[in-house]
Amino acid sequence: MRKVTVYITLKQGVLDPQGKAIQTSLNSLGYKEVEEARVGKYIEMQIEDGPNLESRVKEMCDKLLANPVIEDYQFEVGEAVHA
Amino acid sequence: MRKVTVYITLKQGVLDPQGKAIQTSLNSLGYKEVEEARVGKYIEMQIEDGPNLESRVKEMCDKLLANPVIEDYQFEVGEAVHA
Amino acid sequence: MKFAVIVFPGSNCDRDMYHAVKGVLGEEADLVWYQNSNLENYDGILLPGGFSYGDYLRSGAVAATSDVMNQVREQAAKGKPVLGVCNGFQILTESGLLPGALMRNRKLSFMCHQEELVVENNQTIFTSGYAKGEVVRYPIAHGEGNYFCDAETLADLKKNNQIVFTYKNNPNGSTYDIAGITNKEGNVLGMMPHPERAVEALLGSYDGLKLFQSIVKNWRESYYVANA
Amino acid sequence: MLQTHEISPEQIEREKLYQGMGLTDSEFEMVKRILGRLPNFTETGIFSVMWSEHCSYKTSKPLLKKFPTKAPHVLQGPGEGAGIIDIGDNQAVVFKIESHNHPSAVEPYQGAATGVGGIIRDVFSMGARPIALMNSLRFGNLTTDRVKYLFSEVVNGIAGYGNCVGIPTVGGEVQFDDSYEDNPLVNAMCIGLINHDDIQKGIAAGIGNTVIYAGAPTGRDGIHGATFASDDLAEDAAKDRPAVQVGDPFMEKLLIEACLEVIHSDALVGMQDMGAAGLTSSASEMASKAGTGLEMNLDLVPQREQNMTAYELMLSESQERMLLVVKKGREQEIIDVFERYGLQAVAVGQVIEEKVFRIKQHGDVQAEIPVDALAEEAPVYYLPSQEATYFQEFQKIGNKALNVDNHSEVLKRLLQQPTIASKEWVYDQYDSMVQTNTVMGPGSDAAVVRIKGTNKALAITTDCNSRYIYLDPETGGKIAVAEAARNIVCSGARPLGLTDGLNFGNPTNPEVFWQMEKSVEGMSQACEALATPVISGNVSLYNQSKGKAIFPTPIVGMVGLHESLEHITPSFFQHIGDVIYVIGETKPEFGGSELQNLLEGTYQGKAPEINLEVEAKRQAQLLEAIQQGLVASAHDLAEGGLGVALAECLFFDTTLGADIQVEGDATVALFSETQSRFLVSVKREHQEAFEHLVEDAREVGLVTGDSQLTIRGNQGDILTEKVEELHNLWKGAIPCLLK
Ligand SMILES: Nc1ncnc2c1ncn2[C@@H]1O[C@H](COP(=O)(O)OP(=O)(O)O)[C@@H](O)[C@H]1O
Ligand SMILES: [Mg+2]
Repeated sequence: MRKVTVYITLKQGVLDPQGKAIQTSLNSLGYKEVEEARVGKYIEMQIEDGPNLESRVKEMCDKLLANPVIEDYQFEVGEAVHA
Repeated sequence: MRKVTVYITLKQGVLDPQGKAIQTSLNSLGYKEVEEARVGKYIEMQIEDGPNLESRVKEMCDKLLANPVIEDYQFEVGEAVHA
Repeated sequence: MKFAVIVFPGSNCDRDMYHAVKGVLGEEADLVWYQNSNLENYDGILLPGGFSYGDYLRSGAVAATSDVMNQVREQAAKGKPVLGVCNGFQILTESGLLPGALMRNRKLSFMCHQEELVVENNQTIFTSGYAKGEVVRYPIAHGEGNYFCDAETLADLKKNNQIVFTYKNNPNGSTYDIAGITNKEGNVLGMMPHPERAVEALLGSYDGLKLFQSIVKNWRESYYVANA
Repeated sequence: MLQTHEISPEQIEREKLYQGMGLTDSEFEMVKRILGRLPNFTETGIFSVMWSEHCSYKTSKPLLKKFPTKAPHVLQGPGEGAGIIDIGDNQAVVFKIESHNHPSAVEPYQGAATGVGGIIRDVFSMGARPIALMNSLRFGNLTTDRVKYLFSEVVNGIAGYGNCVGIPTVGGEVQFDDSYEDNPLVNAMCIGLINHDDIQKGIAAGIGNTVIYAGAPTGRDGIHGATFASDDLAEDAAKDRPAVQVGDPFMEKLLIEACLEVIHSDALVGMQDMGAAGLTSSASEMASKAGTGLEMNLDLVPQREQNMTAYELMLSESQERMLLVVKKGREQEIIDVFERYGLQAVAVGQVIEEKVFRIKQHGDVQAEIPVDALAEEAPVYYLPSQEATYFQEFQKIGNKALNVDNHSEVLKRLLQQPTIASKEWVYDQYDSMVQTNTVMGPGSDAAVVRIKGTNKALAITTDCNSRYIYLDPETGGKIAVAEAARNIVCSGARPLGLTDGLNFGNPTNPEVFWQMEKSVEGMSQACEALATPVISGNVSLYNQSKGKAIFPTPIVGMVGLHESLEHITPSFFQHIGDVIYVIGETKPEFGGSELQNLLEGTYQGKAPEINLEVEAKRQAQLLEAIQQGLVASAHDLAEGGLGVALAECLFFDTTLGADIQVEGDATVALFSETQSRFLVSVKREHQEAFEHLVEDAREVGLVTGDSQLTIRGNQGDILTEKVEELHNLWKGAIPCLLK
């Protein structure tokens, strides 16, 4: 079993109203030092080990997890763990 | 300026219907090896460097970014970068 | 009785709440913008539904950090009735005035229709006009109404009779079918269904009218007692 | 990003770069003539968006002229952000429909969401408070993953935006056909309410007055969206991806409140939203309408990204932005209002006497164009039109009879056709009740929204059966308007007027242009006959891919008025013992019908006929009967004919049933789609008065309490079915297809 973490972020230039709202609200709570915030998704999966794990995860991202029109993604495959 | 990344995940024991839906869709797309998926948030911030950066980020998480009833968080403070 | 309807940026049931208490019930009410407000002179506080701050990050999270919520906390501590509906309920849990959290609906999508609720506790200032166990119809309209709390909190809620409304057919996955709860003291009620949308027969249900009437009646009675 | 500075005017001409931006050779010549010189890169971009079909209506203008647009109660016809109709008591209703088809094909959630955002701005920029949303959607059949994805994400996007801004989505329609597979249609309609004194026009008047930019900062999103919407959807739509705009409904909600507050200030001179072609079109149109010029300094425009060029700033379609003209010296009052809502508002320019549109950035003039050249003098094309070859073939096929053995079975299958099946899966995701005015929400023929403080209500519907229009555009066009009016009348309201969303394929194909021409003719005739002027609309062309056009789809969004809340009439049967009537005779008409599609998998032959005089008479008589309180429920007969309509009338309260007797051929009686028919229930005590009033009403049966639909024919019983079972099939069909 492996732990795979996928990070999905909005592409450069794509408006992130949520990030903007978080920044504004942190600023008004007194954290004026926050100059930008952008929000993405963080997906943790437990995947049965097997051949082509990396390329299969890449496929999952392309097909389902990320929306290629507006999002970029990265992922990390963790060490094998025994369940 | 520093890049700070915050990872927010649902606590153990809190149901994650979104993660469940992702797992089900991946399975039905043929990725039967996915045994669990959990969805969290990934927040990237650009923060003006200053004293107590770490503890201030921790405060931001406690006060706003994460809800302790249902969420855990972790964060990383990146190297100083010059704008 | 004089109500404050708190308006946050992104509140969108504020006028509906105002219409319910002022237009239909005939009580006094003001729409109170969240900034520079003073809640001292109000007898009851209403936190309306909507998408305060766009529901960004978590619904209710940003509004919960606003200064006006400190004032709401103060007024609540004096025993004044505070009602949070939908986004108002989310703000109350986020600000810690009520326990638990509201998460995304089990089916992940927003849902809007009439639901049947069971009045579990009619010994509150909000529900004294209903019979215990009475089934009422209120509209729901939410994407994040799935009430969550841990086992210990749930046990407390039950023990203190804080569960006021449950769903007959749980639409969103809420723990213990919870639709609305009060604080321990019983003067702060948070609920996902919309009583303010159920005050005119023309719109399909007037089951919510009794809730507002209960608040007013209980306030009048305690007012006369206090001034007797 | 584009290195615009390095591209010289000469290079644009020599390498015909203007073509890539959407201008033809002859249009480029026109530009040169107007300017008396070669345009630079920014100017070429400005001309190309302003002269795109989306902004200039260059190929549809000659057709739109045919629509009747005037009536004493029309306060504002086509030409402004939205049209306005007087409803008495110093109040008026404002509405318009708009398409967001191409963006939704590329990014369905954001495409649909920003479509909703855009149409809302059109309405509140007139000074009206938006009180309701509708949408009209078309997708391919729900058989592929891509179509299912488009369908669910479009619905999600509409919900995400509309719910957040707090405007109820009270109804709409969804239909499915293969012709929309790669070209989904997403048309959104917004309805607003206004006091006469608040009517606000998009005018940049008063030399020296200040131009204020309010709302979201400008980013590089949606550059060339207007031209994108005016072109075929290329197979590699991916290359247009940077054009995707992201909406921020929270910002929109704040803008609504701030703008509706500033309209009460006499410091405000004019206001317009930045829609397609952004800053370019809003600024130049405001100036053109006022007969003035306008100068703008782009350095002052709030920007979300760095190093934006003049070209990018002028063409960006970032959402949630408004342009205001404010009396000189009174800017701060207006800016303060926006700031209270946490919104940015900045002075970016002024109204000038010279009738030019002048754009400065970094101290240089980046563009200088005569104002009228952009808005008024856009080219107009009279495209060739040619009767579609299929039309004569279909006429020859005529009205082919269809035959069915098992009517129960067919009724059940029809109820599960996605176009007929319950749309609850869709509308449950919309907040249809916020603002607490929704008397009848999604699920009835027309939505009904009461007007607080009065005894009146508005009825709203969107309709378009594109199969009939495909078979016979002129007849189909008439039917689209008539059906919308039928829905309004069934609810008990008098139709006031309509907005149209014309969705077609590539107009340079003469057969497509013929479809446009004929359907507009048909619609216009029906508008005349039913006294429903067109007060606003939208055109979306080039809805085709791989050389195949969508079914011609001119959507009708109609609004009607209930003079009294007492007139509001449900579309479902109400009480046991009520008498059921069908108004209008039934002929064997299956061309374009759901039964034809079910049995033959295609649409062919003749569209059902329609006689507009008969239609108008029946609508008037039914409305009169409703207003006299004689009608318990009224429903129009549409897709699937009487069989489907009967079932639908029982789905609200499934404890009721109906016992019906039909004449003649059972298949015709149950499933023909003959027009101008209604299914009405009437209390016994009103029978006589009703029959006296409504000439073509024929009694067909009774509402019963046995939870069954029973239909008998001359030769014995045709079917008996449990209502509950029919209801489950109808209700479960779409969720089942999406699994
Ligand atoms: N896209 C949509 N959005 C909201 N409501 C919808 C939508 N599609 C259909 N509905 C609702 O579902 C009901 C049935 O739709 P439809 O079958 O198109 O009705 P009709 O045949 O009367 O035109 C209507 O009340 C309509 O308002
Ligand atoms: Mg209809």
